[in-house]
Amino acid sequence: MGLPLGYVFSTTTSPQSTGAPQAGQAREYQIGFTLPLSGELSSIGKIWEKVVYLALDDLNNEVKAYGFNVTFKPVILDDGTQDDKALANVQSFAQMGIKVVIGPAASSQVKAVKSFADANHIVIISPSSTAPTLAIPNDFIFRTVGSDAKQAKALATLAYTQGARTVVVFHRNDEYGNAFADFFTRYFSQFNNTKVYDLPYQAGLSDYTSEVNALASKVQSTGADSVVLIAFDTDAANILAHAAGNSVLSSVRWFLSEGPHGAQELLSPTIGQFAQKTRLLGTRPLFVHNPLYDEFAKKLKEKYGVEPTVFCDTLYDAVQLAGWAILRAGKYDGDAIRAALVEVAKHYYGPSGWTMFDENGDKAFQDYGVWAIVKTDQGYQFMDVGMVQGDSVIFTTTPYR
Amino acid sequence: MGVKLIVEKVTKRFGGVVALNRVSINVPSSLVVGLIGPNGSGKTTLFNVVTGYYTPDEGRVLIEGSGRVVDITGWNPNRISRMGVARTFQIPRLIPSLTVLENMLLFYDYGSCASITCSLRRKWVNVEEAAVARAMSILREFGLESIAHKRPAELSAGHLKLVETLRGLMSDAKLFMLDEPFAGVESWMARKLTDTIRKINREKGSTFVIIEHRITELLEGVDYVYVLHNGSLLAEGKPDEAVSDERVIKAYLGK
Amino acid sequence: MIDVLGFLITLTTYIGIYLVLSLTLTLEVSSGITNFGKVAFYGLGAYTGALIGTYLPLAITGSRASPFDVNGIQLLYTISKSNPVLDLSVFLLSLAAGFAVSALFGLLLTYPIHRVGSALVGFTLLSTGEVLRLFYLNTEPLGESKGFMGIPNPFAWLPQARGAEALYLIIVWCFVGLTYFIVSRIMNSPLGRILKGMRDDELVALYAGWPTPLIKSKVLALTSGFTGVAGVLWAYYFTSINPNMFTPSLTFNIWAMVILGGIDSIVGGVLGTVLLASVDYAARFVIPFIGTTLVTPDYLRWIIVGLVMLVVLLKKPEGLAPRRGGVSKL
Amino acid sequence: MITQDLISFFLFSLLYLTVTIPLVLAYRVTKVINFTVANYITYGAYTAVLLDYYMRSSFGHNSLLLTVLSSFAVTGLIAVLSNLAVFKPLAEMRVKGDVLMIASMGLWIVLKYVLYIVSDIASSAWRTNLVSYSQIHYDDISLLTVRAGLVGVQQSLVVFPLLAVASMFILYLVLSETRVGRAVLAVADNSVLASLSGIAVGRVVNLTWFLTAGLTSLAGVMWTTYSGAITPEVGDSLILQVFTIAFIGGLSSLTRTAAGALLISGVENFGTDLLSTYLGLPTSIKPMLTFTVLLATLIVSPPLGVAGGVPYRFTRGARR
Repeated sequence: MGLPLGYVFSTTTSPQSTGAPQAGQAREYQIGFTLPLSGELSSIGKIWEKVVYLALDDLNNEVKAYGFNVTFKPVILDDGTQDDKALANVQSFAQMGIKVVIGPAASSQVKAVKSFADANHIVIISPSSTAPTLAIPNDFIFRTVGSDAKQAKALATLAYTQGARTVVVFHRNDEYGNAFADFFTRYFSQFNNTKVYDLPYQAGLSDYTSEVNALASKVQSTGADSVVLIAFDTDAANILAHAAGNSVLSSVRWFLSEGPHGAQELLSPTIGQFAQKTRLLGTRPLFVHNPLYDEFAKKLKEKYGVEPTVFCDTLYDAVQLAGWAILRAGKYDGDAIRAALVEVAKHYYGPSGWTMFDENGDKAFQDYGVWAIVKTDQGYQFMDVGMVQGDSVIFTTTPYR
Repeated sequence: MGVKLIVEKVTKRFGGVVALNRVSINVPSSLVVGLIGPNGSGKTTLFNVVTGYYTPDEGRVLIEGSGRVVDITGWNPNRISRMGVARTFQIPRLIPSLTVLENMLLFYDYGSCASITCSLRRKWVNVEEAAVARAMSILREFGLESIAHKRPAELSAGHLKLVETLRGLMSDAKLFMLDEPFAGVESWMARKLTDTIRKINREKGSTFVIIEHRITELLEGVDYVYVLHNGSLLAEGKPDEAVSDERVIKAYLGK
Repeated sequence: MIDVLGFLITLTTYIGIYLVLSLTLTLEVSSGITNFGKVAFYGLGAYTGALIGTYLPLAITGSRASPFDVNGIQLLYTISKSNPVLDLSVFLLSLAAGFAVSALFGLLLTYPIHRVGSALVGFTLLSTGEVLRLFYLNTEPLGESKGFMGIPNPFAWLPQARGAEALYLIIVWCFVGLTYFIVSRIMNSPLGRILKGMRDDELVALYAGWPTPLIKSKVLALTSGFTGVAGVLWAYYFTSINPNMFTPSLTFNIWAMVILGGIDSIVGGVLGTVLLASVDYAARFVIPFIGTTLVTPDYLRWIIVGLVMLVVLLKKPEGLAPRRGGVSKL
Repeated sequence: MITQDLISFFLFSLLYLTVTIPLVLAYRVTKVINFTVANYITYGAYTAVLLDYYMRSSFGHNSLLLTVLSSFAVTGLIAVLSNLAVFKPLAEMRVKGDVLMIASMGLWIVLKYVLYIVSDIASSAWRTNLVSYSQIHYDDISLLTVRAGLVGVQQSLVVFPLLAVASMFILYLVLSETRVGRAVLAVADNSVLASLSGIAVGRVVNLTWFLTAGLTSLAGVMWTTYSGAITPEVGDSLILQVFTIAFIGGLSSLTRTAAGALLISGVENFGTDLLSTYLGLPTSIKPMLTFTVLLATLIVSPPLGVAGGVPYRFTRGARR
């Protein structure tokens, strides 16, 4: 139940019970969430907020089922996809006595909170930060998503097996885009007679018309046969909508990273037709045919009427891991929870698959599925059509007949 | 001691319009001189050129004081005013957020005490006291100490013009250039202004160049008159000669 | 239970860094410099500090690693944990360099801005800030979009975090004191009066004999220097910076703090800063507990910040503590 | 891809004109450097989004005309309310220009997050996600294009010119033909004189807020036919370009502002493409282009309008 506004000043009733719980009354633990509810990632952030409520309901029911008289309460703050606000949020969580924080979303934000978290022993679990520079052992930063190096390798394998030889990598000029593009170029050039051209675009703009025109000229001048797009959801929708109107860009193959997956804007008629014409394929972290993912997606659709976007599954699992780690730690303290988290993750299998952490606190095992946009009777839908295993791509259904 | 003002064949053009056309003026030191002419004849433009607001396209502006002739053509207004040239505007310009006293203090030459280092070390206290003493003595001398702490918004047009003129005394200006000091001023204040001018001229020997339409007030205190028309010098001479010159009358009546 | 001490230390550190910015802006505004590019000098200081804080320790310990890859960053963390002398000297050097670089940049910028009207001065500085941000974003040695990480906090070698935070707070407030001393000494002096004259009517100040462009460039150089110092303090507090931290929204926050306090008023600027920074930070402890899940409660925090600005402006347009006129203090 | 650059140059020039011309007129009347222009654009786009979703789900088709009228009314009303609540009382207290600007910033934050809340409530009421919405296809426009024989043409190529011309025409019609319009121009030139000659300045100012905000919201509606994804950050990301153009026009001369709009649109669309193909510069420098153009214009020919104006003609002429 919500607490009155005067909560912070009345220090008598303290919901955050570090003291011994009265008999029968459920012990309550708080988990901090710093989510991008405004700013550039707000479209994803809004869906994440609903995933958090769903995940906590499931966690509380599950925990009750195991006989623990405990409830987990969320404390959600908006960090506007900005670094200074993310740190201020984590600092205020620490000062509220919260030891486990899920989020922030962007790698630059995770870096901003890292030194405070390490110094004050606050466990940070980011469901979406994939920057390689954060793969640092025994610190307090955990990431329930595989680093982009593996996904870039999968995307390179997918593109090569689909016949791509001369590729233009069109990517965001930020942490995520640059790292992904570097890995992709490294892996793709290992295949013989391949050529890769790099074309970064400024992230965070409202429109990319001139960038798409520059891409078209680049594709024409280099004679490229395919474009690799590394983007988030809103910029991908904007770019693909403009590319649809461009003859050159509609006659080459398109391969996408995981960012745009799940974005409703990609299912508009213009982009749907464009996907059919260019036989658009993308990779995303996925355990193919993972029944838990399908069940999770169904529950989210029923409860909140939204489709899961990218990183919804890793966020869901992050919440479960946090809950079970707190229970296993026995006391609500940063170091104990950190140690417990590593152990819990070893045996947990959720919608995002196995959640075991490697020595840097990042997800150890990550498979990558292949997704496409297919035309169904209720308009265009996202569909997982296969997976990348090592150097080969196995299609479970053949898209774009 | 006043200074001599020498303006040699000064020309100033704005796009196609010739505002000043080879104007030459020679004002002997310690004289009170009038500069008259119909509206738009270039009087204020000449003031702007002499005080450095504009740089003349052709010609030179020189100041001669205590034997030295200095060519101040194209100098910045602040360097010219440091040479002892004080100027007032048609519409009085006082700093609205400062009191009358503070407006006066602004014109005092603090020298190195206006620097950042001097302010940090607070070495300006006695210089400030001297400046305030000088300002109050000037205000008292001209019966204005009652308005010392008022803001410009609370003063009448006459008072504003008086303060603007007295500002020049803060760093004992040697050449006063007054732009229509009597416009919009009640007659008793106009007489007070004329007495002030004559007092400064007599006691401090400062030279005065005054733009003023109302020639009758001007006539009493003026030693010499220049008449400008359409940017060039139409006539000059003693006040009664110049005014009776039929070219001047025709210019004023506007053919 | 709320960790009140931790809350106060964090809040006062933020207020301290914002105060250095709002005090320098108060001086700039009162001398007629509408500085919409505050973040440009702030970012310049932060990047100078970060450059020295990462390249220098790596060079001194003779390692080949670059500060942008993982082992370079790990090395920086271990270095900062092990030798205090290196941490402190790198920090002091960064403060000095941050001041010098930003002051020089402020001096250079007076040329284009003293020829245009005040609103345009603001916009020129705003766009310079954006050009600088994009320069960091596209320059490889500055880490491009990765930015810098592992900047050694001067007290990282201290065992517990609370001690390091408290000492850092003291350093921040030393600079707040220094800035306050300088700004109040200048504004309460004949030079302060000349600056106010320059702002209201630059021509009259010129006719009073003051070389206004030269004075403006000196003032902007001084205030930009201290803005650069605030940038260094910010970079070492965060220990990681990247270009997107230095966007115009920071400048607008500082402007809101100064205008709230009342133009020309140092005390007002301080009050405005404390009010806005506290409302923004403290609301985090109240808002999430409003039970609605229909609407994200945190949006309410932003609306409260906006409303506080509007209400204060409407109730006291001249500001919270307007400056009483009168002759400069003798 | 010159043809594509030409098309996007054409579209962006229209978009920028639709925002900057009313902005400059509003400044001349209200003297407020108004940051809530960003909200007007976003509110225009989101009226279109909410209306599109509602009409699609209950009637099966939507209409551009209805969207334009409702976004004009909604945004205009918000502008009038913000004038009465914030700017009018402040103006009566004779505050400096900076205070009005900072007030517009406070209002910008409030209006921005009110929109986030409205889209939140709508999303949960209709059980969908409206925080980011796909490109809108207007049925009455597609009827129009089919009848005009332009089948298969991008909707934006029809909607942008249609709305831009309509907004300029409305502006021209109101300002020159109607009595109230002439009063607006009089107040724009000199509000003191206007009030002396018996014009109810208060009413005219409110009308200006309504008219200029309504016209600006049309840019938001135009945007929904063009961008692949519509988010509440639309207005904010355009605000820096819009102010750059307004300042090139010196916040006073409409013709110079129009020229600024063409210049910035040209630089952004042609510049990025040419630099990237011939010089290999990354397209990520596009925003840098916009600002370097502004800095160049300010230094080469500082505008003499209200916002610009050299404080004094202070030219260092030749010595002799």
